[in-house]
Amino acid sequence: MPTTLLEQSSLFLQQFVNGMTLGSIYALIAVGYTMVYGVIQLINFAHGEIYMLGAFLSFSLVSGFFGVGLPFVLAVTIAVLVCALAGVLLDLVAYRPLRRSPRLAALITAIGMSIFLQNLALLIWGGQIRSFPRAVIPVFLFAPALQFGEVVVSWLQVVILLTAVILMVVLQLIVHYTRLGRAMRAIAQDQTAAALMGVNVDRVVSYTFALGSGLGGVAGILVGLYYNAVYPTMGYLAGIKAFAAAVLGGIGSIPGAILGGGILGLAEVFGAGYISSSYGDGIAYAIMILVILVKPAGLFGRPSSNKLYRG
Amino acid sequence: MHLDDRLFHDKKLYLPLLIVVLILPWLPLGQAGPYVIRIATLTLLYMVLAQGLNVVPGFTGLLDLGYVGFFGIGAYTAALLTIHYHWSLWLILPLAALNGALWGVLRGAPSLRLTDDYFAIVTFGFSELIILVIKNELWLTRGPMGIPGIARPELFGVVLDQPWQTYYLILFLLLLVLWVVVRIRNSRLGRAWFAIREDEIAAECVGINVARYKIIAFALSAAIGALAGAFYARWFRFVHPDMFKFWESILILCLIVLGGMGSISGALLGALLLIPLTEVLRIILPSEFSSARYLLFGLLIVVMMRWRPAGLLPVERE
Amino acid sequence: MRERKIGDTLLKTHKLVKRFGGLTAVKEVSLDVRAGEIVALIGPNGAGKTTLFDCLNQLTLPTSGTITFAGQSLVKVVTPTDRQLIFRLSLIFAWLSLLWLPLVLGVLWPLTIFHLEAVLALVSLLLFRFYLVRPLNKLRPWSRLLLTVFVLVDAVCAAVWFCRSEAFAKVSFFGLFPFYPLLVPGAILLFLGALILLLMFNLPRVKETFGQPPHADAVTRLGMGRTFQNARLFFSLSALDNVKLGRHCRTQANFLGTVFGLPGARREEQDSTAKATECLRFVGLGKKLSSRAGALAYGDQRRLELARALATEPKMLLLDEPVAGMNPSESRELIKLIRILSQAGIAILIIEHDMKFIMNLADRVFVLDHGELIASGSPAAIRNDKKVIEAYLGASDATAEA
Amino acid sequence: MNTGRFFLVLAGLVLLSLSAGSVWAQAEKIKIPVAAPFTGPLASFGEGIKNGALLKEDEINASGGINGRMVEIVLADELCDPQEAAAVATRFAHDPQVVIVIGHLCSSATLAALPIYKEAGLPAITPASTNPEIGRLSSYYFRNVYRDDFQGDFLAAYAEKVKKFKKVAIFYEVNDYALGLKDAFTKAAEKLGLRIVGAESYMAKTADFKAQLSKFKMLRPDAVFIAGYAPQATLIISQARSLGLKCAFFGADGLDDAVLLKNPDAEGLFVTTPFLADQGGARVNDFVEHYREKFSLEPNWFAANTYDAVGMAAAAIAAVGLDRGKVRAWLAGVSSPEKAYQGITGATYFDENGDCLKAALVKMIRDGRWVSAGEQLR
Repeated sequence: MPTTLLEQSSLFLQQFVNGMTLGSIYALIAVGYTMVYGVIQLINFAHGEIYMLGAFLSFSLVSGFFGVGLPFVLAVTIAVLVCALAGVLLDLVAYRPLRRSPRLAALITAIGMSIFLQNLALLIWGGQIRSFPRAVIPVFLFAPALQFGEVVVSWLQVVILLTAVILMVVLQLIVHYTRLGRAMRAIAQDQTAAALMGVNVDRVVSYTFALGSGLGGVAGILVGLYYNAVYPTMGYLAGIKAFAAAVLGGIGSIPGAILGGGILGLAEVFGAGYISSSYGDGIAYAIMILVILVKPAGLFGRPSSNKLYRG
Repeated sequence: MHLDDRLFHDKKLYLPLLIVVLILPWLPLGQAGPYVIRIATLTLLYMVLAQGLNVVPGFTGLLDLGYVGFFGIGAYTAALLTIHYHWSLWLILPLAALNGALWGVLRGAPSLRLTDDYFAIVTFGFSELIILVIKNELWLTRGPMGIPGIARPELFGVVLDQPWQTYYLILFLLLLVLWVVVRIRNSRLGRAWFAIREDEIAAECVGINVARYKIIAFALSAAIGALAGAFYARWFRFVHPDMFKFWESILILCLIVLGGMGSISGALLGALLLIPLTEVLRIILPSEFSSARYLLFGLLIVVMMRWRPAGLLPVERE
Repeated sequence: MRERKIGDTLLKTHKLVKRFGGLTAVKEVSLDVRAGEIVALIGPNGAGKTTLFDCLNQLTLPTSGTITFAGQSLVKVVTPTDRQLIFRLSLIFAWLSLLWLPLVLGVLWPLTIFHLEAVLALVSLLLFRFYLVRPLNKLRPWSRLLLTVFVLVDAVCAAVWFCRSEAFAKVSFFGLFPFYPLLVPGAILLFLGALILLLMFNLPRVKETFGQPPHADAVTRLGMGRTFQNARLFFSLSALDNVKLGRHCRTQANFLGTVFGLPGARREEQDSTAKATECLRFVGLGKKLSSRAGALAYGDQRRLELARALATEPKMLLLDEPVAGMNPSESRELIKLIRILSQAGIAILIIEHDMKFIMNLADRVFVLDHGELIASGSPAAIRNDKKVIEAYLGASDATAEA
Repeated sequence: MNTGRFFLVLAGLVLLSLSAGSVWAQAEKIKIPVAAPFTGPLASFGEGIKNGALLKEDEINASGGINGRMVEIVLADELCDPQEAAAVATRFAHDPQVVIVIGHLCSSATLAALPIYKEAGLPAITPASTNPEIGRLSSYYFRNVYRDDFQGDFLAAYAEKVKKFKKVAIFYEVNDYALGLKDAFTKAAEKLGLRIVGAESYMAKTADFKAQLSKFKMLRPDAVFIAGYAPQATLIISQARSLGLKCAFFGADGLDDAVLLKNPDAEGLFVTTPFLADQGGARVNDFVEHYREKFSLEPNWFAANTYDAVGMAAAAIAAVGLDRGKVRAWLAGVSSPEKAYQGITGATYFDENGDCLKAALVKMIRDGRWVSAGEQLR
């Protein structure tokens, strides 16, 4: 172990930076879970796969996997848009027909879609880890942005943090100050009542999926760049952890997802750094289970509705 | 009476099936014989697992995404007891089942109050933690080195080393499990489970101790999973954490979704269709596609939920 | 007027309060129902009638107040002092499980592979116990039995390893423990603590403190049946199965009995089928034994629910708007049934809006408004009560404004 | 619906499809199955195995086959998964035309398939599984690759004696291969006086190594030993560089893969390998040339070892015919340097456990290409 105080503290700082980066990525994914859950009370298990899709699409477009290599910015834009579309399609094909079915059916469908998409990616891109070709990525991303002592913060980390913060602020603005946001909140309160008030529920749900999946896609691209690794099973673990973050923050709450993501990212990095690196994933699971058992409403969630019927 | 139960009470239905299953190892299958028997053994094993899983989501209506954890616990219990103490399979089977039941109760007791999705997530997390422990605690489980060289099953001192012998062994276990599950389903206990699945509050109001019956369901389900695991370890003669991936839980779930949740014969049918199918697909699909053949399973789940949520052999009361 | 024998007080509440967050749904309601009596509970919408029912059969926990049913106290409000006591007991109890540690490890030490499993098992044991002990006031009979067993085993454990203290020596963890000399006296204290705890569980005072479990199923077993405003049936089960489920709390067959088809379990099953059929005949569903509950007409569903409640052999029935959605002839039938039941000595507490229905049927009426009991007495007296008229008119004014 | 008939028909269909699928078409050719992960994360290793086998197949058939009969390589993909491996193994074990299997890359897959081969009396050669247990458990399993413990020892010695490292950190994946390596390396390092300043682990399916690498950075090791596989190793190295960790990296044969060549950060990485393409006689040059020609790829050691394993299998069949017992006996008879099989990876002969004794070689990345390290340790 590092011995001097300076080393200890710079290690701590470095881990903190790593944790915040990871956390902001989790937050971006978690928002997708939380928005969908808030609106239609469904854990969209396939959300992790959308994130994976974002990474793969941007990789493919940039590296010319589909025949043409596009400029970075264009490729990323297209990837995010396709992800948003994929989210909408997912809802349209898999979940919408089950709106009136028991929740269990929708949940199982979500798992089925997750398996399907993961294997589809395996079929298209193969199981290997893919890396973005260095040549097409803006070079500055890999340069250190800040360096004090041993602690290095790369531009990529800065970009990830900034992107996450900006997107979250925009999202909050959308949810609180637009017609769409108002409709979303109305549906979250009471779907039937919202429909009676003239809210087009299906369309709002589609927009919700589009927004959530778009953010998931952004997270996928950022992760693909950050670790320089894109592979079909990446969505599974990240998805679960992001879900844990959403639960921790209180599912259904967007600020909760942000906070949960941050906490989870830090917990994971510090857990791996200070406790045991092989139980890094376990920490996420353990937090998730504990939160569900002890405080299912999470940090910011509404208290879970009374289990009793209303008579 | 359940439509489902006709399979178990109507001689005309079950006798031919039983005969086919019983004489299967002696059918003239030529050189493919041992291979077919192995696949049949695997199918029967998954039938046992499907029956076990069915108890929780099928009977009590709680989605269990971590069933493979109990399968793993059973397999590792059997593997460790065999490697270190060389105990007989017949001693190990009940011990493994007990150990499984213990962990089933430990997992279930705190999550009694949870509803659908949160329960599913907790079960998932729990089994992932179990597998993580198995992977990392080298001194106990040898972690990713696996435990090779486990002794074969034996009966009265006779080592069962022929494929047909293990086939009959798992067949025996399956019949045992079926016997228990069918009996319980049609009893006061099974009725209580169905009541809980339908309406927990109404169940409580007619005097059913919901917590207790849920716990019994968890214990029974986990015990069956662990029983299958114990057999699996002795049959495979090697256990490794990679054998108990999350995917296995989904596969078992797939079996009961296909057959119909809560339907005992449905779970059998699901395994009968899907387990050989995975083998057939492996053979007929080219290599690049065969690794992605689980795509079909995902699709299957989605399609079933969309068009036949009650499964191929739905549970219906006549 | 009627030839019914009104018996002793069966149900009595005293200053029952239920709050949901800031909203007080039930405000200090005190009422009583006697055996064989038909009592109606009326009040405008949202007056808290159904919530009161939920409190009575313990679907929700009242915030304060007491309920006595059939001589048993259902709710015992836990005071801060009680809570402290419970907390301390829980701590002692959880600590007791540590007694197992040296023994288990001492026995298993040579077989080193079981270290983690033993430790994990113990940790889980501890957690599990904490989970069990935390709501000591909500103990059910069977979990109390379990606790007794635990305490006994702890005591035995302690006794065993006093006799062979070399168990200590084998556990390196205890070697590191600086208070080694204190362990044995400590263990003796724990042992005594265990005994005291054991005694306390069986002391009447403690029994009262940790009273009867506030759970609907236990209350049902005590003899309080209930129906719901919108029939809550097991819709995919047959009518007969629904009613047999009502028999559930009067049967005992356990896991082994059913699996092995022991004669006792079989007889019980036949018996419960017979009784269930009888109940169904009584409410007039004798011909629809095997139809799916979900496929029955609404009126039939309501009657099925009544049959299910009857199958639990209740001393008292809580009926929540039993005639809502029934046509006049059906409701006349129901009135007849209710009369027969009350003649058999079953107390009936009934929520109803239909004043005519109440006037014909009820012996006494309680009126609830905004959670408060505003009037009680004979139907005739209630009809002319100023407060009641005000409440109804005022309530309708209020709804018109809203 | 008549459920019974439905079930019967169904069972019949399943049986039919099974037997149809599993009965091999009768062929004149001698079948040599090769099982490895050809898809999935380790596909690039499997690729080497496949290509090596196919190259040897071509070569044997071009020279008239084995005693006049052509050879056919049957590829079986097992994804490095124990269950898949067992299923594949069962198919081979019960196919009377198969007298020897080449295969299984991952040790977990090999260990799962091992009891099945053993019961069927089917000999097998693994070109890549280095787990020490394999030889002990079955007398039907042979390998023409060294064991983990040997490799670990060797690496420690090389790091200490040739590279003169003083402080080394170990970064290992939680799998059988890496754990074996790590243990052997640690033990040998202790003996040699090489300081292990830290050991961290990572799980197979992760791509985030920053937490552990940050820790390494503060430990200031001379080098980091990556015990694991190439796909992760390339990520580890990139992430380490982006964190400003400037020390050297080295690894074992699991890192010997072309994927690292694409990574400019991996310059200077050195690994052990059983095979060097640029050092060896005319046969090796021939092999490399043919390989490049056929697959337009650089051969890795998996290809070379598989090439030799298939060669040994062919030699055994040529000598004793299509008989599992005799083939096993022939292989077991290759037990001393004099009787050794001379292949492109040097002389291969087995000890009583079926393990082989082979030299380990070192190669490194220079200017984006694999080259032999200037100094070898013999």
